[in-house]
Amino acid sequence: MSVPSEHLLVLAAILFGIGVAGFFLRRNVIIVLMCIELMLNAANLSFLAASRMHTLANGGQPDTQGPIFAIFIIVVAAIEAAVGLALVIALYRNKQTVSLDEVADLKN
Amino acid sequence: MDSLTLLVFLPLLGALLVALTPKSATGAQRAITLLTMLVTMVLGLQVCLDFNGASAAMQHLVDVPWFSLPGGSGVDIPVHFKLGLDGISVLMVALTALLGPIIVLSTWGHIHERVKEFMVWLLVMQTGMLGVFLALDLVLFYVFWEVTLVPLYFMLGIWGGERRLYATIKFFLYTLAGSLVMMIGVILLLYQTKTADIEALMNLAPTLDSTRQTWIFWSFALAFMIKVPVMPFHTWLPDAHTQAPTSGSVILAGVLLKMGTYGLLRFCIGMFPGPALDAAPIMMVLGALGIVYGAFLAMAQHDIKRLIACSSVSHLGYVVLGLFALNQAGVRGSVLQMVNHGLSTGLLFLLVGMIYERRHTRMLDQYGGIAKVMPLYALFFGIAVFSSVGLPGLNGFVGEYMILLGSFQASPWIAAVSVTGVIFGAVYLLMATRKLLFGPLTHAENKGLNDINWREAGLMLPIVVLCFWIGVAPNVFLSRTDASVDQLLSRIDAQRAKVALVEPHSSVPSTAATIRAGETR
Amino acid sequence: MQSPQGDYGWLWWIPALPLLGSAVCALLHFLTLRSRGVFAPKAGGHGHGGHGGHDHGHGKHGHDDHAHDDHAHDDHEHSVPAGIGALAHPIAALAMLGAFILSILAVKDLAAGGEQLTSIESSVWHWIDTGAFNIDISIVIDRLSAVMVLVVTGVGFLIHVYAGGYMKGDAGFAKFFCYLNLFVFSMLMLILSSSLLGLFVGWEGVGLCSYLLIGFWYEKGWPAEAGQKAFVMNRIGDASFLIGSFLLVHLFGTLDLSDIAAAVQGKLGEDGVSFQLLLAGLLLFGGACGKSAQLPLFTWLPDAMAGPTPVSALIHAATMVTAGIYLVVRLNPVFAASPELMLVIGIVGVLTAFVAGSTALVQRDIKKVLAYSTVSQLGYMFLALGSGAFASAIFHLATHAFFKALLFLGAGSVIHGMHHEQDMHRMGNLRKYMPQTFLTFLVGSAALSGLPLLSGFFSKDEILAHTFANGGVYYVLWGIGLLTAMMTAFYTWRMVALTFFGPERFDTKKFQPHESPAVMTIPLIILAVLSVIGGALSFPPVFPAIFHPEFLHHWLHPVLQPGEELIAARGAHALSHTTEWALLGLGSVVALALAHAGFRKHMAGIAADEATAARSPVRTAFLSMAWGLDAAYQKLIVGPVRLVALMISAVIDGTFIDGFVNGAGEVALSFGSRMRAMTSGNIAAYGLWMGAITALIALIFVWQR
Amino acid sequence: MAGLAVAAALCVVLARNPIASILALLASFFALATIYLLAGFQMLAAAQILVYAGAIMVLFLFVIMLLNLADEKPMARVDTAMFLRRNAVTGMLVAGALVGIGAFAALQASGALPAIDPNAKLPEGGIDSIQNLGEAMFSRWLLPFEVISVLLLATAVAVVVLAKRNRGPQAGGGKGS
Amino acid sequence: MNKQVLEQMLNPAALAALSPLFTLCGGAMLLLLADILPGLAKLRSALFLATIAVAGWFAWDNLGAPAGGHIFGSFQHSTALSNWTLVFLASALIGWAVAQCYYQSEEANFLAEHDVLILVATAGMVLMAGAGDLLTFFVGLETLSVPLYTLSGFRRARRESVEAGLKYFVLGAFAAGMFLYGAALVYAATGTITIEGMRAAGAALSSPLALAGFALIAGSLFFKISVFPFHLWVPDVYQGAPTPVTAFMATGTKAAAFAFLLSMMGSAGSKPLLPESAALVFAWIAVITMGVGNLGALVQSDLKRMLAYSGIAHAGTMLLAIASGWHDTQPGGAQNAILYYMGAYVFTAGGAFGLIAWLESEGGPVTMDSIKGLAQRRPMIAAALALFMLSLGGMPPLGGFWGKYLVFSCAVRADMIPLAVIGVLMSVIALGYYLRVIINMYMQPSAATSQHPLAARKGSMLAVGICSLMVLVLGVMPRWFLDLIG
Repeated sequence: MSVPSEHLLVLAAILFGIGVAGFFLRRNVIIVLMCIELMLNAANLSFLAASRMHTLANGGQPDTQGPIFAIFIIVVAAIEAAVGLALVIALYRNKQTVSLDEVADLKN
Repeated sequence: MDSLTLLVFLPLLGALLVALTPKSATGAQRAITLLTMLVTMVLGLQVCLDFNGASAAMQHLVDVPWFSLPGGSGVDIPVHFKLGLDGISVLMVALTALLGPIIVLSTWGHIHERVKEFMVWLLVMQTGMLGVFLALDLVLFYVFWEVTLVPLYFMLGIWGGERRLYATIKFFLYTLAGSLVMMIGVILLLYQTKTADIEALMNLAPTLDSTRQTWIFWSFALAFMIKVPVMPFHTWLPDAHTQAPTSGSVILAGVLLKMGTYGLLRFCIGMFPGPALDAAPIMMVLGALGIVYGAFLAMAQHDIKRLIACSSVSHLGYVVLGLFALNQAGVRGSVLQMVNHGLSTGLLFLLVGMIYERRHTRMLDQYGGIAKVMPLYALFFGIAVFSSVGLPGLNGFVGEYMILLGSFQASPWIAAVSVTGVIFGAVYLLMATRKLLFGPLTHAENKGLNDINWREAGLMLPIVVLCFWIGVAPNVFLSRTDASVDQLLSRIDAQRAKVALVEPHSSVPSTAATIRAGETR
Repeated sequence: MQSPQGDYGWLWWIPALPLLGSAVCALLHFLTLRSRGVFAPKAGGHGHGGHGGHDHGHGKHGHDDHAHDDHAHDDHEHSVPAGIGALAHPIAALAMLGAFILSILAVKDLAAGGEQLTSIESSVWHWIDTGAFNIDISIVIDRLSAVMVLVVTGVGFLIHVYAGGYMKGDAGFAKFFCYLNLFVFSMLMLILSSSLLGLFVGWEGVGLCSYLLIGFWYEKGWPAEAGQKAFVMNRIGDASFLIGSFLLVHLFGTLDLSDIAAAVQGKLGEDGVSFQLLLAGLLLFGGACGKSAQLPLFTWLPDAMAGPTPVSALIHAATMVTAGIYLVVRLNPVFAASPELMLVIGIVGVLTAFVAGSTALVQRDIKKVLAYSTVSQLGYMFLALGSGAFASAIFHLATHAFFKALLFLGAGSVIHGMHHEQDMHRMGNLRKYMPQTFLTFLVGSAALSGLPLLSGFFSKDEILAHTFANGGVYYVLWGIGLLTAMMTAFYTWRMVALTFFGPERFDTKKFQPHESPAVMTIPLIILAVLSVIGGALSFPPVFPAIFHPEFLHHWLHPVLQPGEELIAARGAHALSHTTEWALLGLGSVVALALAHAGFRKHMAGIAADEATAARSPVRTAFLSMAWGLDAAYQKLIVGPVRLVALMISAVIDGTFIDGFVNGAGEVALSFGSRMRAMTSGNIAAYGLWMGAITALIALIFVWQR
Repeated sequence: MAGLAVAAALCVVLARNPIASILALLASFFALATIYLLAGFQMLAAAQILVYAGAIMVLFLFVIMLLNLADEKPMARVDTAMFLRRNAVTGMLVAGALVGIGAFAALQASGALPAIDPNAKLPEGGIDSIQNLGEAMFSRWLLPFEVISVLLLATAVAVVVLAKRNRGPQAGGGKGS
Repeated sequence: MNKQVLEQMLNPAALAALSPLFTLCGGAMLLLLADILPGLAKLRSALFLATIAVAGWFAWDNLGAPAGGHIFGSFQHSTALSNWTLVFLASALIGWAVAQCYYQSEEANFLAEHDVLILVATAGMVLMAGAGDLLTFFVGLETLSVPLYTLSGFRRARRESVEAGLKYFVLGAFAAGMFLYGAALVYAATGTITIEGMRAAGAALSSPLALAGFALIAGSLFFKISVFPFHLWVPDVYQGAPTPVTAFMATGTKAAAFAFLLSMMGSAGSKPLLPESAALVFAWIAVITMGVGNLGALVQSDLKRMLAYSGIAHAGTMLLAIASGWHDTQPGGAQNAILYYMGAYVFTAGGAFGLIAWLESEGGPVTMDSIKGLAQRRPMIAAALALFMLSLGGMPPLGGFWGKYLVFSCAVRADMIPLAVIGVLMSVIALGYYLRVIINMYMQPSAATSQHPLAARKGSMLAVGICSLMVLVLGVMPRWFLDLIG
């Protein structure tokens, strides 16, 4: 099929933007984490798109760097989710909140 | 171990010893410090006596490779631990070595708590100052230069007067700002010439592209001008002096400020004859300005210590003036005047300290008629005052006369302005003397004052002797500096000649020319 | 010029002796203080270690706050046993005697040498090596310094002797002689040094001693201020002296006086030199004005009377104040080179003479009268210099030294006898109480007022004659000079009348004035003799040769030659004998007439003064405060300087420069606290910053490629 | 598919109820997985489904339930409050800027590369055939692989440290303890 | 495992290069094991120290070994690697030592985990420093970050600790996202993720795709080295995190990030990957950072927070060296300068934080007020702290000075003199607050606010001792260290 890889990159850019926007806008830690996952996915997508692009560029010789990186990203995403949620739990234990607005005791 | 290395690090050794003593053993601490200082003094004076004034070469050389810095394009700049003595530093070293024990003795009067720390800092200071004057490697020099900041910072801050914190921060940051700008200059110079050896730089620096030279010159000059301090950069000095403990003031006036003038001579003039020539008029004007300005400042003071501090600004104006007259009389006079100022102002601060220890006030209106109860004190004070007023027969006059003579040859009009300093100097110093020593004994507290004791008299005696000695036989001292100074000036003259060659119209500004110019005006 | 014969190394002893003397006296002083227990540790607070004399208070004079009498409480305060310090007097006097004898020997040698032997010179002291040239100092006695050295050591010796009596019982007895000897040393350096800078050493040295001696009774405060004033005003002169010396260095490349004097003639050809010489001369003359109390710098001298009377006699009449004249004569070619300069000197001189003389007319304080008269006489000397009569200046200098010293010492004796009363309105009829003082004083007055055949008469008339001879503008100067001569005669005899004649204007029950001891009167007598015969130094040319007319002039000829040649080159002018006689006659008539007038007028007592004061209070006030110069200086110079100083330290330094420095720090702090807002603690905000700047960087990268 | 992915992503951001966000995220993951598949990455598509949808999302859901944050906010409702906050606009702008740069750059991308010959075909079995990936993973990318295993271990430790209920009596202020 | 892999794995150079890394990982696992197995818990410290020692020995052994040994280029043995490794190990050691008997109550039960995490993080640093491609670097980054997130939140009973952890995590994850997206773009543009590959890519490097990618990568690195405006988290996290962790984080993380930034710049001559225009951008960021850091620190009263700001300022200073990398005439000049600067900074800041950790046992945070008159109470501690302050301020003859000197000489060589001047003037401000610490310790009357007497802390004492010694040695004998890195 002939969806030009550039379009996939653009799509990735848009997803990344949404993720970033969400990161800026939302206050719920958990949702912020999700937004980060979204960003990671955007990265994933662009890796794959790029890999596809390069594969096509050098005549079907598969370029595995992209997929490999993508896999690693997925793993790391899992790791971060785990740690992040653990922190969220710790936070909730302390302050009974998951709103970032209230995580601002340390400032100035 | 060679003499200079020993000379520099002996005080540090003493400092370590003192640091090892228990806090309460103040007697031991004082003893060790005094002993160290005495040995250092003997060593230092010995070295200076061995010094052969006839040759301009560096003497007692010590040269040990230290490490090397990246100098760009893969070249390494070797940095050496290199010490040496020449005519420009010899008097300074002697002065520093001599003042050491005197300062220690003076502290017995006013340093009563935290003696240990003070003694340590005193000794570290000594190492730093000697290092500055002896260093023959630019990087080494810079290290010593900044090392001297810290001890004084502590002395001011811990043992100082009521506004000591403000004073000490101001002193530290102000001078540091200058020396950091100098650091950039040092880096640039090293990078351009690929060497840190001062002797080598003396020959290499003038070969640099002239605008570069000018920049480096000013970066150095700024640091030194702040240290001296030259007129617009002087405001840290009165505060520091007023707040510092006596011994701090003595160090400051006696040696530390000389580091600035020494730097101006050794680096700004010695390494950059071209820019020095261009800058000479500005610097001379600043010097003259400083003379008059400082005098006026002093006139307005009611705090005797502050008054003397302001007088330092005025007196060091002379030194700068003479240095940048860039002729024999001027420069020689300045070199001598550095010592003179160290002696007479140091003496004045010692005396003020002694009266302060008795009365705990620096306000002139609290005194009056002291001469009646403290005749010996009055005698010393009189000598100090008149030596800094520049009375012939005392040290001050010789330096001032040569400086004024030199500056007159360089520029009659600036000299004419500066001469007024002779008048104002008399005005404020005699005013202070009168308010302190003469008049009726109005304040009851003053009637009970004790005259100076043997220790105090003893520690001032050497200074007084030197004041007379320099006043009567200055050549003994000048002769040691002449060769080096002349060598420096020969480089300047060579530069003059070059300039004259480049543009024949702007011929060398000879005195005659300027005077004739004067007529036409 | 090294002397052709024998080494005169011992000449150094002439100044050295007084120096030694002063050192010994200093030692004695501190020993005395020690014996009085001044150094004994005082039990803080109000302990009174030994300086006991201080407290039995201000005696009967406690009440009067008459400013001039302020310094009149001495022996009441200090009547303490001198102890070992008593030795100071003989030692100091002996030192002086030694110096005097040595100088006589030296002068004998010089005289024996005749015309060829211009000077005898001691070994050289290499003082300062300025690189360009060396400043060497040696002791030179040529015919000029011979005269000076004799006057200084001779009169000095007499005054030393006298002082022993006058200062008896003063707490600072030894100190006094220490200073006095130190002064003589400096004075000798001044006149004997071969180099201008050596001269300057003495020049400053005498300034210092004058400062110390004026402020000798510093406890009163006022003398200390007077001393400070004297020193500072001298310093103003010294500053211009220094610049002058630089100019000379620039012109001649040396500071050796004889070399300079010799070189002037040759230099004159070069272009610009004449102007520079004029400048140099003017600047040096400025110095002279300071030292010799000429307009505009003379106001310190009257205040200097705060010092003990012997000091006034020695320093402020006989020796130091004549240093200016000596300087001009010493460098006579430099001054003679430019007629304009000579005229300036003459005008300054005569104006000073006139102003001071007129001021003296109305003074009540006997010492003030003498002080102003001194200023006036110095003016005369400068008039002489200005009209090219260098010899006459020296002549008047010498005679003036005799009779003014005499008068001061006499006044001192009076004051001593009157228990430190100086106001002539509180005296009268003292001839009854102190005959010797009276007689000697009479002689001195006669000499001062120029009564015929006394020393003053000849010297003054010689000056006037030379002025007259110059013609042109100098006629005016001569006129003023004559006027001043009249005033001199008048106020002198007013003084005599008020002091020694008329009714006693003091309470004879309270105390009887007493004659001073021999130690004081003998010097008076000797000086009286000198003032009578002093004229013999140089009789007018019209006198028969048997009198060696103009002896001094011939004696000084080798020194004055270069200058006089320069003047002669501009056209010589001699006076016909008839004019000489006429002037002499005129002089004597005028002097006699006004002396008589002044005496008659005040015989009766103070009525005349009060009458004058009543008739024209303004003028009297104006005159008595010396034409208001002092006040003017206070208002026009001292005040503004103070103001500027305050302004600089408060506004420029405190606010502007330092404000900038501190401002830097404050700015940094305020920025810092602003920065706090940025770290709001809010994660999203942090992320926003990160994202934004990253985007910006990306934009820049893409843009810049 | 792309549209779906984007729409879902937007829902993640906009939804008021966390549960809703999770579901939306899930949706967009599925959409992406499909895109991977179509683009010729079977293996990755699978991983996407398994790890993300399977593991991570469940984890999120679990936590939300645990902390019972899923209070009765209506499921389908846009959270408008966030647009009223400070920084909201700047946030949008910045995000937009990033998107813009990314997109602009992307569209320029092919310019930098050798032209794609039209008849080039994607390899059979996808670019990321297990074969290829396996080889790469265990040779060229061995080191990161090893290290990430260590990292996984560390993560386990970390989570224990952070989330484990406090032992011991003097437990500092945790609600759960 | 095919043949190629084996020879890659077993070639001695590669083994040598990897040995420190493997030692750390291995050590971590052993430690974990020992914690689980009964009775071996006592071995904790021994094991940790042994691991550090062995790793250190390997690194020392590699010193000066020629660049070369690598695994498929994903892990390079550059000449500087061993130096960096030593720096990381030092920072780990300090952090660990300070941590001993720092934690009370239940936290103390997790000390084994604490140590494991430190080791893993250190391994991550080593990996970052040696990474030859973006993937390996990313893995290293995460291996560093995840333990640090955890450690920051280690005192989970304390709000500020947890908050610190969360903040660090959320922003760190965001930065990671940026990095990944950036990496993807670069990959898309150049078709490779290895650094050599990119160097070879030529024209593709200047395509907008690559440039945007690099910008994102730079951003994420800036987050780790904490320069403006990526520094905002630093004060909060440093203040909130347990002080030992702060000590570790403040020194190690920066070092690792700088190491990779440098290898992206390309050491020894090869031209930097980042575009020319980055030079100026970086330079300005550097200068602004110095300003922000110093001015910010000037108004702080909490010492930890002040040091955090000062750390930002130092990062800015080092970035100046990076920025001069484009025109520096000295090959590897920036590398050396930053290595020296970091070397000095690790010991100075490490020591300072160590002291603060020690002082915290007096109860309550360490503030400008609480240290008043410290010189009277605890002269040695005060002296050490003063030493560190002066070294941070760059006073000779202390380590900090030469770092400053080297960095600014890079700037001068690169003809960025105005920036250099601004820089030095900034460090005048810096001394403003360093001196304030000394003033309060030495020149102010003692404020007896200490609730508890200062506890004896062997760990801190050890750490501080080593640090003071090193600060002095680095200052007086710069040669030793310069030779190591030269």
